[in-house]
Formats: sequence, C-alpha cells, structure tokens
Amino acid sequence: MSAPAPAVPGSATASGGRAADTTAAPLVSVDDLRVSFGRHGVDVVDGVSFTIAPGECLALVGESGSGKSVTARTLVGLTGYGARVRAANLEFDGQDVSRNTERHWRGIRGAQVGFVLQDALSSLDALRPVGREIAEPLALHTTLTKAARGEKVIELLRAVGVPEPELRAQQYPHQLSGGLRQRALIASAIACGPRLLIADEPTTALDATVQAQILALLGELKRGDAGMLVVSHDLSVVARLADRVAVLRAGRIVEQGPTRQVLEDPRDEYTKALLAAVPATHAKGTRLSSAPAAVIRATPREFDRTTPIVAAEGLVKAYAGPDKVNRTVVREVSFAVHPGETLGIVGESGSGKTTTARLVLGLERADGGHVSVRGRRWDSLTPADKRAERRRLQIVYQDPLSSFDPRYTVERVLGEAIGVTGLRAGQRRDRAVELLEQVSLGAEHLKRRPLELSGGQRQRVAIARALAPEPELIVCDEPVSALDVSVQAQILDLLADLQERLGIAYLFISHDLGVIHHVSDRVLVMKDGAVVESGDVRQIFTAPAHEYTRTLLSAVLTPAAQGGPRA
Amino acid sequence: MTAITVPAVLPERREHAATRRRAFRPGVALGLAFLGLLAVAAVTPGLLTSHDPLEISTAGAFVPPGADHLLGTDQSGRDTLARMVYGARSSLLMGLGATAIAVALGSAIGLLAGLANRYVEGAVMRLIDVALSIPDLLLALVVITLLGTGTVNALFAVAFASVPYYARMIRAQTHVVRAATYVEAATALGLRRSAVIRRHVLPNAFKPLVVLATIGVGNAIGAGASLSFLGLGTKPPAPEWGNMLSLGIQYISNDPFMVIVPGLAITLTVLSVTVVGRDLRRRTEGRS
Amino acid sequence: MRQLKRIATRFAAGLGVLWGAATLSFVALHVTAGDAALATVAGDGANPTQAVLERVRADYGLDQPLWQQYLGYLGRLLQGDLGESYQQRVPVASAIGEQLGETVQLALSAALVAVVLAVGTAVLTARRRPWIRSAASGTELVLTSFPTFVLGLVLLIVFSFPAGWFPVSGNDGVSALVLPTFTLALPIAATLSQVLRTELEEVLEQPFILTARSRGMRDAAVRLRHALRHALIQIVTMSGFVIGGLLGGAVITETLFVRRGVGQLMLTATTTKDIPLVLGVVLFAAAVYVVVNLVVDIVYGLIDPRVVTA
Amino acid sequence: ACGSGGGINPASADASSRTAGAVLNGAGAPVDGGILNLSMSADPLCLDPHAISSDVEQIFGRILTDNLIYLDTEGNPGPWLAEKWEISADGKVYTFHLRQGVTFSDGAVFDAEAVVANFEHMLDPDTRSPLAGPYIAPYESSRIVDPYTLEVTLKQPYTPFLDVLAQGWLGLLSPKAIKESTPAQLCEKPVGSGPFVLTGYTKTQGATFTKRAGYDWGPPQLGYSGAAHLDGINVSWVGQDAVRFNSLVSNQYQATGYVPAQNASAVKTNPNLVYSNVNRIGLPYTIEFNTSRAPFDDLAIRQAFVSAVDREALVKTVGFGERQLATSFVDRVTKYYDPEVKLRGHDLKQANELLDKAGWTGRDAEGYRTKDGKTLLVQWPVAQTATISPIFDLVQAQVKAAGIKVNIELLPSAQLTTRRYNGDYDLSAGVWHTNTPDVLYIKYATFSIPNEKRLGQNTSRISDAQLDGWLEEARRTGDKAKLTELYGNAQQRLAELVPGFPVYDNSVLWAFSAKLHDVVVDTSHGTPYFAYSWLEK
Ligand SMILES: Nc1ncnc2c1ncn2[C@@H]1O[C@H](COP(=O)(O)OP(=O)(O)OP(=O)(O)O)[C@@H](O)[C@H]1O
Ligand SMILES: Nc1ncnc2c1ncn2[C@@H]1O[C@H](COP(=O)(O)OP(=O)(O)OP(=O)(O)O)[C@@H](O)[C@H]1O
Ligand SMILES: [Mg+2]
Ligand SMILES: [Mg+2]
Repeated sequence: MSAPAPAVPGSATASGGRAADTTAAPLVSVDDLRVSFGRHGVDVVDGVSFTIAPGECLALVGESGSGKSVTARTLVGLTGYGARVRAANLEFDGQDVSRNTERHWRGIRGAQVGFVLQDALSSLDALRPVGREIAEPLALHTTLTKAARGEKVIELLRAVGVPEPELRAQQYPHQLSGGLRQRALIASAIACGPRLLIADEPTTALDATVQAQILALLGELKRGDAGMLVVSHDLSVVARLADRVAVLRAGRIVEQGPTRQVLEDPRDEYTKALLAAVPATHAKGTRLSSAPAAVIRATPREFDRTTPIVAAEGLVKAYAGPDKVNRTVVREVSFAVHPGETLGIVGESGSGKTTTARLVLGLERADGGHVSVRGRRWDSLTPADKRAERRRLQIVYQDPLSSFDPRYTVERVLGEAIGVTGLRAGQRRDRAVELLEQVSLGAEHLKRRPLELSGGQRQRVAIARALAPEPELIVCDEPVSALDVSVQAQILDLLADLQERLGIAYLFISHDLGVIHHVSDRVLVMKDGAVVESGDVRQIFTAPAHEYTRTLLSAVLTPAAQGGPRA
Repeated sequence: MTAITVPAVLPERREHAATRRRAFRPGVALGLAFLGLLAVAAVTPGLLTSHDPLEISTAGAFVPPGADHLLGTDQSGRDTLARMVYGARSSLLMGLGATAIAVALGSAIGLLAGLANRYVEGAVMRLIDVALSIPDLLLALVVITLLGTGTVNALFAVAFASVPYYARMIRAQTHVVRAATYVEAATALGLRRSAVIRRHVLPNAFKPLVVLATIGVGNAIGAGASLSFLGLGTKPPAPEWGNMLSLGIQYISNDPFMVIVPGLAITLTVLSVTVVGRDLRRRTEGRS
Repeated sequence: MRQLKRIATRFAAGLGVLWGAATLSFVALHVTAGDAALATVAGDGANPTQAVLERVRADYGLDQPLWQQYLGYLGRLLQGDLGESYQQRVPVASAIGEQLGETVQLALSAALVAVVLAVGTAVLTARRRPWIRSAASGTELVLTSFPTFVLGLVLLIVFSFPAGWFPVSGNDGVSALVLPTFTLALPIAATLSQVLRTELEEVLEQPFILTARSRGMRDAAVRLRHALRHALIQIVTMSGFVIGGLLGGAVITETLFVRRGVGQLMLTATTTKDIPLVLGVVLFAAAVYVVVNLVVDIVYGLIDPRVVTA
Repeated sequence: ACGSGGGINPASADASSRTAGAVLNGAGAPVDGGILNLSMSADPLCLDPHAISSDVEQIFGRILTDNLIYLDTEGNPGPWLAEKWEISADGKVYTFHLRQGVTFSDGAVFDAEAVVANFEHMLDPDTRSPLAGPYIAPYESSRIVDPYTLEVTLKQPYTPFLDVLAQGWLGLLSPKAIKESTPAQLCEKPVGSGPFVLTGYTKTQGATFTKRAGYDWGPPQLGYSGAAHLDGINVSWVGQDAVRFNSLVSNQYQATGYVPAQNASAVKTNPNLVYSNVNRIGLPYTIEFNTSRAPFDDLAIRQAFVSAVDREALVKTVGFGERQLATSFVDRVTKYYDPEVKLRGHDLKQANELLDKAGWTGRDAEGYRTKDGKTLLVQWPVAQTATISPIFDLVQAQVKAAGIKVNIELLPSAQLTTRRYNGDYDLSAGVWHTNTPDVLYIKYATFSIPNEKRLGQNTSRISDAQLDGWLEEARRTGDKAKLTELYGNAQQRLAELVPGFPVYDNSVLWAFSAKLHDVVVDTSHGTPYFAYSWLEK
C-alpha cells in the first residue's frame, strides 16, 4: 500500500488538484493483450495496448460487448471462468503480473487495486450489512482490530459522501438506494488506499441526479496520484472524468488520445458514429442514425385532431406492498394524447410512469379517476367493446423479450397480432413480412424465436407487433433504454418515420431526458406518482418551472458540455 | 417415503454452461437404450426370454445361473430372468400410469387454483396443504386399504400421493405465467380471456411439467416397488420387481441373484429415466 | 409486531391443516373395510369370546354412529386427549412418544449426515474442473436413483452380512445407527448437493462474488463466507422436502433394519385398523409439517434480511 | 447337568423331532452368570399372557411365570405348582393341592386365592383374553377349601382342562398385580413367579428379564431345583427373517426363535450354533376350505382340489428338508395321533375326473373350468406383508393344471380378520398349536364355527354330527383307550370330510449359540425353556 487515495481521511499524503504526470513510469502497462474464452473462442480482447500513469485517468469507451469489462477484469487477474489471457506485456507498478499465481493476485487485489464492478447494484452481498462488506478488504490486508476497522468504515463512508454513516454501515444493501450502494462499493474499493482504481460503468444503473453525484465523487478521488481506469459507453461520463480516452470496438482500440481531442475531433469513423448517435443534442425531426429511412407503404390516414385518442383524468393507483400497507404510486394524473402527436413522460425510476401507461391501456383498474378512449370512458365499455378499443392502443414494453411468449416464433407473434384485425389466415404471412419490412427486418426473421434475436431486433419485432392491429396510439415504455446508442438511434428514427407516415400518436416513456427531448411534442414530468410539470417540450427544457425538473436537467450531461461545442 | 415424494418439484436450476453445451452424452444414450429394452420387455417380453415367468418347477429351485437359466431360478423354480423381463410391464405401467394420473389430476387442481378467484384458490391450497401434511406412505396405505392390493391399485396409491406436489407446482407455474408480460401483451392486443389462457397461459404453465413428469416417472417406479416391497403392491404370482426383491431377501443366502436382479432392475430403470429426463430438461431449457 | 402477527396467522392456518388432516384420515380409515374391534381382539390364532368383542366395541365407542364418533374424537382432541391405541392399550401419545425417540434419533442423524455431506460436496465441487463435477453429479445421480430399500440392502449386503462390521439390526448403540442413517441420508444428501451446487454455481457468478474476489479474498473464504449463505436459502426452502423424506424414508429403513420407530408404528397401525393410533401419527406428521414450514419461514428471515424488511 | 436323558449335541439335533423334555447341548458343568441375548420375531405388544394369543408367549411364559401343571415327556399332565389333584367322577370338579412356599416377584403369596384371581382375570372381558379365557371357558366356579386346596367346578366335563393349564398363556400372575393394575397396565408389567422377573419393556424393541433370586419351584420333571444360572435374558424383536438369522450368525444374539427353514442348513453346518427343530402338538400347517359356500360346499370339489395339489412339492419348497409331510389332521407328536389315517395323494387325473363329474366341464379363455358360464374361481385372502409365503402361488399354480382358478388377495390384517369371521373366503391357511388333541374340537366342531354368539376357530366351517359326537365325548372322557378310539375316529372322519388338507407338521425351528448349555425343550410347546440354561464363559 503506497500512495493512498486522496480525500480519504487517514491516508496521509492527500494532495489535490495535481495534473497527471504522464512522463513518470506508468502504473499500468498493457501491450498486445489478447483474451479469449473457451478452447476455441475468438479473441474478445484483440491486441489492446495502453498505459496508465500515476494520477492519470484513462477511459475505455465503446459499445456493449466491445471488451471493456474483460480488459478491466484482466488487470486484477479476474478475467473469468475459462479465460485465456495472453499479452506481450502486462505490468502493474513495474512488475510483470502476467504469470501471477492466485496468491500474488490476492496481494494486489483490494490492496493495490480497487475495483468497482459494472453491476454496481448487485455487487454487494445482499445478506450482509454494507459495513461488513466495506471492512472486508481491511480485514484481509491490514492488521487493524475489529473496532478500528469499524471506525475506518465510518470514515470511508463519510469520505464518499454518505450521510449518517453510522446508520448506513448497519444496513443491508436492499435498504440503500442505488446511489448509496454505489458509494458503499466505492468506499470498499478505496478502503486500503489502492494505487489504481478501476470503475466499470460506475453510473449506468443510476438516475441522472445520482449519476452526477457519483461522478463528482470520482472526480474528487482522481485528484490524488493514484491511477484510475474508467470504463463506460457513456461519452458524457468520460468527458467529465478522463484525461485520456481509448475507444474500443470488437476488442480492438480504434482510437486513443487525450479526451478533448477524441471527443472534439474524432479521427475514426466509429468514434464519429458513436458521438453522432447521442440523441440529446438533436431536436425532433433530425435523423440520428446513418441508416436510410424505412420504406413504409401506407397512405397516411386522416385524423380528427380535435378528440384526443386517450384522455386521463385524475388517475390514482395504489398498491399493497408485501407489508400490506397501501402505497399510492400514481396520484391525480391527468393528460390527453391527440392523434399524430408524441407525449413524453419523464421521471426517475419508480415514479409511476409504467403504471400510468397500464392504467391508460386498461390493463390495470384505476383506484380513482378515469380514462377515456376516443371520447368514451373505459369503464362504460362492454368487454367486447373494450377488446375492440384495445386494438387501437398498442404497447411496446419496457422489456420486449418478456413480452413474447417464449414458445412463439416471430411469425406466430405477428400472426396473432394480425389476427385481431380479422385478416384471414392465408394472408397473414404476407402482412407479417410487410410489417417486418416496415421495421427494417426481413422475412428470414419469421422463423426465429425471440431468444434468437438481438436486443435491437427484438425491439423492432415488438414495434412490428404493435403496428399490426393498425393502432392509433402506441405506448412506448422505455423502448430504447436497454439498447446501445447506435441501435437506439435506429429505433428512434424508425419511430419517427412511422409517425410521419402513419400519423400514429405515441405515449413515450423514458427516464432519459435526452431521448424525451428528441422525440416529444409535449412532456409530462412525474415524481413520486404525481405530475409536477407538463407542457411543450421546448418550454420545459428551456424554462423549467418546477424545482424537480430543474434538478433533473442540471444533472444531464452531454459530451458537448464538457468536450466543447459540436457541429 | 422418499420414493413417493416427487422431488420433481425441486426448484433445480440450469446446469453449468460448460456442461450444457455438449449436445450428446454417452450416459443418455445408455439410458435410452435401457429404456428401449424395457419397452420391448413390457410389450413383447417373449422376445427377450423363452421362459414362462409363472412356470413352477419344485425340482428346479435355486438353480444357479447357467445356460438354461441365465440368471438362475427362484425358490419355486421360476426363471429369474423371465420374471425380471415380465416384471418390467408392471414397473413401467406403474411409472407411466401413476405419473399420468398424478399429472392429470394435479394439473387440473393446480390450474383450478391458479386461475380461480382468491377464495377458491385459498380453499384448494389448504386442501393441498392437508394432503401434503399427511405422510405419502400413509396416503398410499389408505388408498390401498380402500381399493385393495394389486398393481393398478398401487398405481392409484402412488398417483394420489403425488397429486398434491404436481398441483402445487402447476399452480405456482400458472401464477408465474399469468403475471408474465407476454400474457398481458396478448390481452393488450384485444384477445379474449379464454384465448389468452388457451394460447399462452396453459402451454407455458405446462412446459416445465413435461420434463418434471419424466423425472416423476422414475420416482413412481421406485415408489411402486417400495409398496410391493412392503407387501402392498402387485399380487403374487405376478412378477414385479419390488415383490421379487422382498421375496429375494428371505433367500439371500440361498440365491443372491434373487436380490441382485430386481434390485439392479429397479435402480437402472430409475437411473435411466432420470438421466433421460434431465437431458430433456437441459435441452428444453437450453432453448428457452 | 408485524412479524408476530404473520406467525400467528400461520399458526392458525397450521391448526387448520391439522384439523383437515385428522378429519380426512378419520373418514378414510372408517370407510375402509374391516372391523376395528375384531382386528383388535381376534388377530392370528385368537379365539376370543363374543363378550370380549362387545366390551371392546363399547370401550371404544365403535358401536356409535360415525358422526358421533367423530364429534367425540374432536372433543377429546380439543382436551388434548388422543385416545387409546386399540392394539397396545396405552394412550396414543405415549405409544407414539415411546417410538419417537428412535425415529427422531435416526432422522436427526440422517439429516446431519445429509447436510454435512451435501454442503461438503457442493462447496468442494461447484465450479470446478469438469471431471470433478461429473464424478460428483454422477454419484449423486446414482444415489438418488436408488429406492431407499435397495440402497439399504446394498449397504447391508456390503457392510453387514459378510463382514459384520455393523450390527444387522436393532436399536442399540451408535453402531446400529450407522447403516440406517446412511440409507436414509445418502439419497437426500445427493439431492441436496445437486441443488446446492447448481445454486452455488449460480451465486458464484454473481457480481458480488467477483467483488469479493477483487478485494483479494481467497477462494475458500469466498465460497464459505459469501456464496454458501445464499445457496443455503435453497436448502432451507427444501427442508420441507427433506423432513418429509426423512419421515417417509424412515418407514422403509425401519422395516429393513428392523428398527422400531414411528414409521413402523404407522404401518402396523394402519393394517390393524388401530384408528386412534393412525390418527395420532397423522396429527404428529402434520404437526411436523406445519412446524417445519413455520420454522422455515422464520429462518428465511434470519438468513435473508430482505424477507423481513422488504 | 440336569434333567433326563442326557444332552443332545449339535450333530444329532436333526433327529430331535420328538424331543419334548430333551435337554439340548447338555455337556459341561453349569456356571452362573451372563446375560442371554434372545431375538424373537414380533412383539405381542402386551406381555400379560392372559391377554394375548401371540406365539412368543410359549417362550416368555416359561421365563416369567409358572403353571399349575407341567406335561411329562409323554404329554400327560404332571405336577408343578399343583402338587396333586383329584377329579370327580362326573369330570366336573377338580380339587387342586397347591405347592406351598411359592411367592410372586412382587411378594404376593401363591395360594388358592391367587389361582382364583387368575381364573377370573382370564375370563374378565376387560382382559380381552383371546386364548387363555376361551381355553377355560367351561370354568364355572371355585371354592377355596383351605389356603392351599382349591376346588374348581366346571360347567361340563372338560378333559383337556389339565393340559391347557400347562400352557404358557395360562401362566399364573400375581393376584396383587392383577388387583392393583388395569388390564392395560398389566400388559406393560406382568408379575409372575417364574425364574426371571420382567425388569424392562420397550414396545417393539425388547424386554429385559432379570434372574429371580430364591426361585426354587421349577417343574419337578426337569429334575432340577434352585434359581436360574443366567443373570438375565434380554429379548429383542427382529421382524425380518434374513436379518434375524444374520444377526444370530454374527453373534449379536445367542439364541433366536423361528429360524427360517431356508437358513437351517447354514445353522446346522455352523459349529458355533446348535439347531433344534421340534414338532408341535396341534394342527399341522393346513389349508382349509370354506365348506359353507360354493364351490367348496361340494365334497367332490374339495376332493378334486386336494388331488390337484402336490403336497410333497409344497413341503419341499417351503421346508428345505426341515418340515415333515403331514399325515393327519393333528401333528404326529399329538396324543392320540392316528398313523393309520389316509390322506388323499396327488392325482391330477382323478382331480379332473371329479371336476368333470361335478359338472365343471366348460373352459374359459384362460383355460379355467366353467359351469353354467361361471369360472371355477376360489378366493384366497391372505395377510398383506413383505414376506408372502411361496405356498400360496405354488398351490395356485398346481391347481391351475386342473382348471381351478385361485385368486390370492393381499389384505391388511384388519380386513382379513373381518373376512374370516364373516365367512367371506374360500381358502384359508394356517397352523393351530395347542398342547392337547382337543385342537380337533377347536378347529372342526360345529360349536366352533364363528357365529353371532362366538368367534370360533372352525374356519373350514365344517359341520358333521358324527364328528361332533366323537369330539364332544372325548372332552368328557378320561379313559385312554376310549380317547384313542374317539380321536382315531375323528381323524378318519376328517380325512373323509376333507375340510382342508394338512400340508406339513408344525415344527418350531430355533437355534442358539453352542456356548449356551442345558436348553430344555418344553413339553407343551416344543420351544426352548431357559430356566436352567447357562452360558459358557
Ligand atoms: N466469462 C465469459 N465467458 C465467455 N465470454 C465472455 C465472458 N465474459 C465476457 N465475454 C464476452 O466477451 C465480450 C466482451 O465482453 P465485455 O463484458 O468486456 O463487454 P463490455 O464492453 O464490457 O460490454 P458492456 O458495455 O455491455 O458491459 C462479449 O462478447 C462477451 O460475451
Ligand atoms: N403490481 C404491483 N404491485 C405492487 N407494487 C407495484 C406494482 N407495479 C408497480 N408497483 C410499484 O409502483 C411504483 C411505480 O412503478 P412503475 O413501474 O410505474 O415505475 P416506473 O416509473 O415505470 O419506473 P421504471 O423507470 O423503473 O420503469 C414502484 O414503486 C413499483 O414498485
Ligand atoms: Mg461491461
Ligand atoms: Mg417502468
């Protein structure tokens, strides 16, 4: 344990604000790293080379599956079960670690290198109080007494900005919010004052507001002379933290350089595409992806734009929790969606967005208020009428995979949806192919099962299914949050195209303000089940009236905000 | 009785990825081959042995294994191999029949509970609790006391004892499926409730059942043999592995084959069914 | 408080289960053929007089209509009186109590052996080289496929008959307990260890395990301190099955090793139509079931804090 | 050593079929001490001899209790606790002169009053006596002449009275214990005057008996007096035959009752074991027809059935050379056994002829005989156990050759008993051991047919006036020549009536360690009598 992390009480030589010394002997030096899994697996890390100097922060960016996490794990010898690691050079602190035994690694892990895992929310043992988790590296690498460790844990928690650390140390992970859990994890990683801190996607699972807090914390930690490796596919995070950036694609580094240069003036095409796909900076109507617009064969229908397709009035919904106590999750929500428009609903996780959507679709009975569909109240409809109305209102689920019967092929999934329009069985296949074309998929996908499709393809099939009954409104519940920026861009473009051609209205739910900004005409901001603000998208994003909206917006990061203006 | 319990309800998870990948295993092939042989024995036992399992020859008792009697004879001079081969029928009948009845009844009850309203469900579940709280063997005993002994009655006994396990499993499964997003998606499409149940709830609730029932077959065979072992199963002189075994124990020092043969037959059958059942599970879960 | 209330409701439900089990068995036993009074006094080789038979009928109220007998039974049950065993002529409670010790001894030692074996194998073999896993799971497969009585026989033939290492039968001493214990424990251990290993392997893939490793923890510690506790939740869930298996398996083990115990008691009581005794055993088994489920409920909370506070 | 006739050593044990009173393994000088571990097949669940009908009482009775009478080696009543007795001319009044100085282990004195208390206990419905009570059913009253003289009056003459008083089930209990305990308590802790005292009893597991200090009133016929040599006897119940045999071989026990016949040769060749196979008085193992209903109400069908059965093959299969083919309706060691009786032999041709003549000429699909479209089917309910005797399916297979279909039904014992008393069966099988030829009355007299009034043992439900006459007269006669004639007639008549067919003579197989000496063969039951046995150190 040499250079302790800054800002941690008890680590003697804290010094703040020093720039990275790139000329000094590198802390980490990786040359031509190759990693494969299984006996005949391809190299998922395919000749990666980089160095990290003390006090420097290197960011690994790249789309999902590009090998970021594998590279990071290799640095602590935890590449994974059945992994084959080869490298021309793999040094930590001047020592070759490529031939390290488990025992050597154990001396490095936790003590020399702190590791904050990608799946932050499940990286704490659910059955133990967080205090014990944080104390674990201390127990393993120091000779501190139990009492001393307890004190140190409190100090660490305080250092990472956890309020009431004494209380928190006693609590179990499930009793902590995501942000607190992430902090506890960071506290555990820096407990022994490591010389290198690896943070794998430290903010992906978090709310925008919490995300900002964690980034601030990491930024503060960076100001010591420990090295840092940040892994992310979120360029805004990188812009905020990293001194240098390495862009990974399919296991290779396609571009590497100082942050500012890579973000402002990307050389590589892939980097450029990555940057272009971030929706937040584009107004509605601009295309995000380079893919051509889908061919949509249909004549636009004429709509009566005066009657809303759906109108919600004073919706209230409460659920009984496991403790039998009722919790109101939707409070007095009112809004209307007119044909051809997009109403965005934004709000943090658990604010009641999905529940509101389900109430609108009549999939859940409201405890108060009512929903009207094209002027008629849901509760006045007969079951048969309800079924008929349902066809006009479709939904694309938050998690498309689980919305498909696992036994069904794409053809059956679409066939069933087409069936409700009364189309004869013989013609369904043609219609299914047509629908697939609309979402830029081909007939070859008809025979596949949902599991045999990629995430983006599944999302498209879900959209195709929603289109099948020729609906007037589609509820899109977080349709892109599980996707890569590049795939996300394609889906958003597709939705826009469909709206333009078919005049479909959307109720678009997301917690991603960038996405909402890009797609919506009007926006509803929800917090704790209530609408705190609603109105025209431009108005809300430029002049938010509510305090909460302002917090949300201030937490939004864009690469541009850090990396400078872009075209 | 472990034998009657249906560990099929154990929430066993998928096998480790490394072993899942290999598609074909020698054990499964052997299991299938053995089951095939059993099927032949059950359908046309005459193909596998030329002896009559009931033919008594008091002069030829306890003949050691040899050319004429491959596995020797029992205390009444009956051919042990022939009895084993002919005994396959009642064992398979027990395994398949008891499982079929248990699955049919169990899933009917489970579905009723899973799809009905809260009160019906509560009542059914309490009944299942009651059935589960009575030891399986006692349940079986009572059924046999009610119906009398015999292969078919033992079959019912084993079946009834495992009904609550299947019922509970199907109900749980129905709940899982009913809450699944794809069921809601079908509702959102505007399908009728009956169509949703028929097309999505039932098939998906039953999917794990197919595999679990396979494993249940093995358990039922073991359970049936246990009943016969206790004198509650097949009536003499019909050959059945369990009663061959309990008879064999009495003569273990005169002819160990009378114990070894049926013991091995039971174990190998249960083993084969289990191996094949698990492989089936692995395959179906590999896809879903 | 909420916890208490939950336990109270569960307790009430448990009493319901007991009542149901008793009623169901009462009806089933009475509708089965056979005259209980005759069975009581006129067994093999007996030559009793009619007077004796009538005395027995009157003593046990067997001459009353069924509903009257049922109400009488329930009434006595509410006063904690389980009645008298027809065959043994002692209070059912003491007839069962007398046998209980042996069964409990057997069940506990089997449970202990099963859990130790299962946890041991699972912890040692989870996520190890393929051949280690195959060897372990192969053995487990074979063991789970042995019906109890076949396994018991195998153990007898191998360890007892020829070599005389362990006594063939009886209830005396630790050595007489060895073979029955293993007969009962091995299949359960095999099942448990399979479940436990799968569970462990799943847990060992969890991010928090990787996190623990990234702190420099040794493998054994990771398995024992972090992974095992998670996997144990599964074992607790299965304990209902385990207990059921122990009680049921005990019948056959007891028959085979000629041990006395509740299992044997149940078997003979049923065939001789000793109704109060059968009902006593049913109530006992049902009570075990109810209690085990209650305990499982509570243990859940102890192992997994999420259950209580969530 | 003690007793008459010297010891029979292991080598010649096989020849011991008529060895009532013999002393087995008699060589050597007795030493005191040691505990005998004895394994038995089943717990009677009650140790009050009067309240049970279990076989084990034949051994237990001799451990725990003494009787008024002990049979001599010829089967004639001899003195024990009754030193002598007189019988009135009409055979109804017995005057017993009792031995003095005998006490029960709880201190109660044995005297006339004690005997009366025992008779009353046997007959009390609360005792639920299945055997002892019915054995003294003719008992009417007692008169205590003086403390050691008892006059017993019977309702009618009953010659077997003295014989049955010698049986283990009629062993005498302490009057104090009888008075102070409920029948159920007495089951748990009977108190006798025998050579050993019950000191522990755990149901279904075992019982421990401890030597009674000061015991000095064994049967005079044994030729020995004084207390037992053994310090005690521990009894364990081991239900499985194979297991019981193996635990004997492994020396877990030094003696076991009911050695399975198939293990006899292994015992015989084992130099560490002594083997005994003793025939027992009473009914041989007999398969009986229910003569009260079709088809066995027809004598011809019964005759045909017997002709179809190869009894020798049956005996060979179940006997392993240890059982003798029965030749009459009483075992050959029974008094007044008639060696002249001719039982039908195996003759399939004759069986077929008889059935043809009786009109069972049709054949069904399976080849069984039919008459008026009805298959010749007989029901054979048997007890549901793990160890079903191979005799059932052997008989089934044999008579199948004559076209008779036997349906074996496995029933729980409660149902089996009920069916037996309701007469709902066609075949039944079993032995009936007692120590008097009166077994023929118990088994075949019209009086013994189960009916509303009493639960008799006449399972064949045969009712024959001539037979009844002889058997009743035999109960009234003390004259030996007359008895020989009466029981001879009865046996001949039974051979004609064919109420069933005896298969093998009922013998009891037991074995004990060669270290256990001076084991006496009991004259009433043929079972081991351990009163004066001793263990080699
Ligand atoms: N233990 C493993 N066994 C086999 N393949 C693995 C293993 N771990 C990772 N991979 C594969 O290696 C590739 C790179 O994975 P990695 O986790 O590094 O991606 P990533 O860049 O971190 O993506 P994400 O942004 O989704 O976290 C992927 O194709 C992944 O499937
Ligand atoms: N069926 C249900 N039973 C009980 N509670 C529920 C149920 N469905 C939702 N909730 C609770 O209602 C609240 C709102 O849930 P909802 O799914 O609407 O949130 P959301 O805004 O869509 O969040 P996310 O962004 O995470 O999807 C949450 O606290 C959730 O736990
Ligand atoms: Mg990653
Ligand atoms: Mg949601």
